[in-house]
Amino acid sequence: MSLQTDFICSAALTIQSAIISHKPEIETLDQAIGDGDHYINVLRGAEAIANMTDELASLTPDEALNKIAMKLLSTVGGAAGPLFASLFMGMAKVAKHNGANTTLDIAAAFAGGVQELIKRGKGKVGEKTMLDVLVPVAHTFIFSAIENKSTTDICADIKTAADKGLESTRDLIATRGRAAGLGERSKGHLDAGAKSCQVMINEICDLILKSNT
Amino acid sequence: MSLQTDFICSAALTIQSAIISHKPEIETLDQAIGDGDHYINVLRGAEAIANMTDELASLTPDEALNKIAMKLLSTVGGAAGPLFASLFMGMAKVAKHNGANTTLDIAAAFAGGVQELIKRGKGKVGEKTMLDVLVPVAHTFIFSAIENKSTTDICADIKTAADKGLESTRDLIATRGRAAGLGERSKGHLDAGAKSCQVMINEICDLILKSNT
Amino acid sequence: MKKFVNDVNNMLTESLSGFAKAHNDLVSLHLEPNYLTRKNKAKNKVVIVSGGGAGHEPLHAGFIGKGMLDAACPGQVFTSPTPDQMIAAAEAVHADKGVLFIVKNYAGDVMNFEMAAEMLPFENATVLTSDDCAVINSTFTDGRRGVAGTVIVEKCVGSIAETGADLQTCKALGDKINAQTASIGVALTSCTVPAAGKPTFEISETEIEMGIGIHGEPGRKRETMREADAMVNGMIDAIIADLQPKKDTEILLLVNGLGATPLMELYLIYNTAEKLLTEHGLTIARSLVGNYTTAIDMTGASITVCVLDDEIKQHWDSPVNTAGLRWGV
Amino acid sequence: MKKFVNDVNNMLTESLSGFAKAHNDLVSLHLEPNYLTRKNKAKNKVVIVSGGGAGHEPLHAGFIGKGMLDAACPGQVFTSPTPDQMIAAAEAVHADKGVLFIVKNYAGDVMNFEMAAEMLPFENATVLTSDDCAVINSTFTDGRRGVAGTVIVEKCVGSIAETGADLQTCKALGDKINAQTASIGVALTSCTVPAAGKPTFEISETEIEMGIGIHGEPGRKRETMREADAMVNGMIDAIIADLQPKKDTEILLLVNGLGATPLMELYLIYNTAEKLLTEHGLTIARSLVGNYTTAIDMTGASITVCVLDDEIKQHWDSPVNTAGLRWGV
Ligand SMILES: Nc1ncnc2c1ncn2[C@@H]1O[C@H](COP(=O)(O)OP(=O)(O)O)[C@@H](O)[C@H]1O
Ligand SMILES: Nc1ncnc2c1ncn2[C@@H]1O[C@H](COP(=O)(O)OP(=O)(O)O)[C@@H](O)[C@H]1O
Ligand SMILES: [Mg+2]
Ligand SMILES: [Mg+2]
Ligand SMILES: [Mg+2]
Ligand SMILES: [Mg+2]
Repeated sequence: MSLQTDFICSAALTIQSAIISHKPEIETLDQAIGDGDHYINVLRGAEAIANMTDELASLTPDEALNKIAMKLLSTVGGAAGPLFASLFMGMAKVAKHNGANTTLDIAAAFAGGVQELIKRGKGKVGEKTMLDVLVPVAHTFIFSAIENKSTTDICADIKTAADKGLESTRDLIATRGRAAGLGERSKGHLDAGAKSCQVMINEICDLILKSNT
Repeated sequence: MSLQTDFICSAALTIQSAIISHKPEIETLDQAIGDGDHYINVLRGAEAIANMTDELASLTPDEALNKIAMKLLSTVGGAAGPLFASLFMGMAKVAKHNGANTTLDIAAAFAGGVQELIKRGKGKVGEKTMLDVLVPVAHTFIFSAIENKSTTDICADIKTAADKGLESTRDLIATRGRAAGLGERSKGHLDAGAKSCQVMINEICDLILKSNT
Repeated sequence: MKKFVNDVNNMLTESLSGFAKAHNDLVSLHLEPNYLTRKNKAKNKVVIVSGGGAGHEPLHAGFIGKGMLDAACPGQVFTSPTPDQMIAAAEAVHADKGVLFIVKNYAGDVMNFEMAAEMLPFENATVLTSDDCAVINSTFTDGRRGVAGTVIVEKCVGSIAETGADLQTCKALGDKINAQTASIGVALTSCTVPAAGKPTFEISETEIEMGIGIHGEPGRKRETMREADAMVNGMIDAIIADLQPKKDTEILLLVNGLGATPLMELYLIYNTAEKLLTEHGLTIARSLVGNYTTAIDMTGASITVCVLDDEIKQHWDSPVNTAGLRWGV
Repeated sequence: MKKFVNDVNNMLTESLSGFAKAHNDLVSLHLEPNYLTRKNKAKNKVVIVSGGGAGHEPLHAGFIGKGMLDAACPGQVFTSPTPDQMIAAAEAVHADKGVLFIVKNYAGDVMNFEMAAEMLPFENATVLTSDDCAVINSTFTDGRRGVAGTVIVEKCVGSIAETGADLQTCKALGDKINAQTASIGVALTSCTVPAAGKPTFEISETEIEMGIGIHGEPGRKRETMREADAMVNGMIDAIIADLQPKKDTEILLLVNGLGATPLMELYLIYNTAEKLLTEHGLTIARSLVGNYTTAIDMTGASITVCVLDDEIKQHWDSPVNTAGLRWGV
């Protein structure tokens, strides 16, 4: 695997439509234990990126990731905005430094992104946030890459990690983000941010698998 | 028939419970083409009078009617307040002048009350107000009294007049009171004030009939 | 009905008591009969006394204070107050130059104030407000309803009274403003009179009541719910048709919430109303947006346009210090 | 959902435009990035910049003006604004003495303002408001939410900034007020985020949400609907338990409507709250009743108590001239 800007552009378009088709779940989750805007926040970001693919096309992958970060920062707002922006900033930083020419490069970039997101949000796994999906996915990605698994297997591993991570948020008590105010009452619902991450990660994996065949 | 203060007091109590038992109709009518407070306005007045029967007991009938008028004026409010107060003021005035010792005296007093009410409200029959009940009742009362009918017949005539008057408001277009703003749309509903008058008149007739037997 | 209420019968008194306590620098409350007066009794001026059913807050008690009302008489919810209240209030504030009553044109209010006026031992006059142009063809003998334009009348008449103007001058300004003011309201939901405990009217998700009265009286027409611009457009058309203002006229534009409409939406309405009125060649020289004449908990809004002249502008701009309107002090 | 709206996507911009037009004597609007500034740029003072998701009007744009905010950054409905807005706003109003951000404590707001602060080329500091005591045992790392107490912080910090106080002095006053302020809200109905088009939560006719957040975040407990006094009693108890004020302390009592609650009911709540707090030996020295920090169209109210001292009283009383709060000018 290597990361090309045109893949980033196709991913942007795919993600936009994937978010739209998961509107009911994402929206309902943030209504249940948040404030109901997560879907529209993520969609606003996804649309903005999908609309800038022309601009992105001529950039290097790390430049594109950085541009995406800045766009997300100024369009998404809420908690999701700075977090996703940090994710892309971190990815851009590592990609610029290491390149993005191997699977491991890409995995490292993703891990760097998650690192940056954690720094911004001061969170950790187990707090019922998107980190419950992102952190296991980052680990899985790195390990699978190190083990030199096939793209198909890596994608399968990642999807499983994302699904499990998402499901793990159900019984957690939120201690970070808006749902933290709820205490015990946050139990029994999936986290909206974890859900949107799982949706996006799934889409990207499917896109990789498709372009791989 | 002659009018005694103790009859006024019993009538006050009867009216109070009659109004309460007709709550749904009266309230719904003022909600449909008014502002929904006619029931509670009339009830407030009826309660106030029912609560002052001790005070009234020692007064002459015209004094009692006057006292009732003043009480209604300061407790009912809305359109109904000054109108009902005027009705009792007018009755008191005529009763004081003529006495209230014959059926004709009482009918004249009632007519005088209606007269005073009309002066205050500047209304007339056919405008979809309580006058559509009060005016025909006043006429019927006077004529039946002149014809020297039996109390039973007079009461029957009055009740018929009240019922017909009430029913006549259904197809009228309101041109007076709050419903006037509605124009054509006021058609098809009975007038709330006409309804409360019909209820009270009916009750008083029944009370007369009962005390007559 | 979900409301902050203990006993429906005490709701008005409890609310008035809270109002008087929260604004004890501005008003004093008298109970039985119920009326509120300005904290510092005015001297040697026409006193302005208003009143009407409760449920329209901040109207009228919220407008007691320097530059506006001397006293207000709150009736029960949506029910005119009674003459004893008006007489007691007028007696409490009378300052040797007579009493001007400001009365919204409803049969109940008119008759109760009329009886008070007849019994009052002071010189007095009445301004009847009737700015609601919802009913198009007003051949009806009771005339138009007084709605949010009343606030403009109370503000300006209150101002001119502070200058020492006599009773007829105060009344003349009030009558003039009323004559050149038009309002129309629209309801998206019904209000609920607490004592009734259920909504005054049924209205579906896809309907609106155009020309609603501030007591939930049905309006001009039941229409289909549509986007804000279309609703505002219809309202502005009704106002223009009624006022027929000349081009380049200066106006005051008041967008009034009926109780449960968020400010965000009122400003959106203002945005459209401003645009449409400007297109009609009018100049919006003054504006007011907020909940000033409400219908308890109704979702809806009204638009009021008052044609200005120098006199009205002067009295609109003058200092006012009340719970509901405050500037220049 | 019945709202005055054309296209949900343009709702915010249309509303902001209306606000800016209606208050063009007080504010200027900049779009893309969205921010509003005080009409007359301040000179040589710490500038106070706030912001947050829309839907809480008049917070924050309604508090721009002399004696309060220099700029406000509105986000989308219930969504924190973005750093580019904050930076542009700060740059537009900066007056040589640094920028103080006033930020309600929500992860999104905190992070966005944090990133703006990091990128801003001026000296700056932040006051985080966290007055919501609804969550009893706050071991949660994100801390308490900022709600209506923010208005008191903005008023007083805005006042001290006008005196020429330096950045740390302004921040210190803000932090102090926040530390001695507690709020709690209750919802009778849900709010509806326009973009979502349906209520955020289901709640029956017989339930209330005690400790509701101003974004409709579920609160402390779903309770049974009961009379106003019982609800207010629970709220006052929570506030007292949190603040543990000494006897004879002077306090400011703010009864805040969440959007769709009639003033009549807010004053009824005030009446009870005042009584209970007085029974706790406290003196209500200042008060405010109205819609100041709303949750779109929610029926509900919050109670805020701020423990006063001479410094806070002085800055609360000082002149303020904004769309939402105005006195002494
Ligand atoms: N500190 C944090 N670290 C990681 N994720 C967080 C943090 N705070 C919030 N989140 C995530 O953000 C999501 C909410 O995003 P969104 O609804 O867009 O913002 P807001 O909570 O401001 O409305 C949550 O579901 C959670 O996954
Ligand atoms: N001018 C009038 N003359 C006679 N009856 C009237 C007049 N105006 C109103 N009414 C009567 O009063 C009734 C309404 O009373 P009520 O609801 O108590 O007062 P309001 O209309 O002020 O709410 C109407 O149904 C009508 O019968
Ligand atoms: Mg959210
Ligand atoms: Mg009525
Ligand atoms: Mg009425
Ligand atoms: Mg949000």
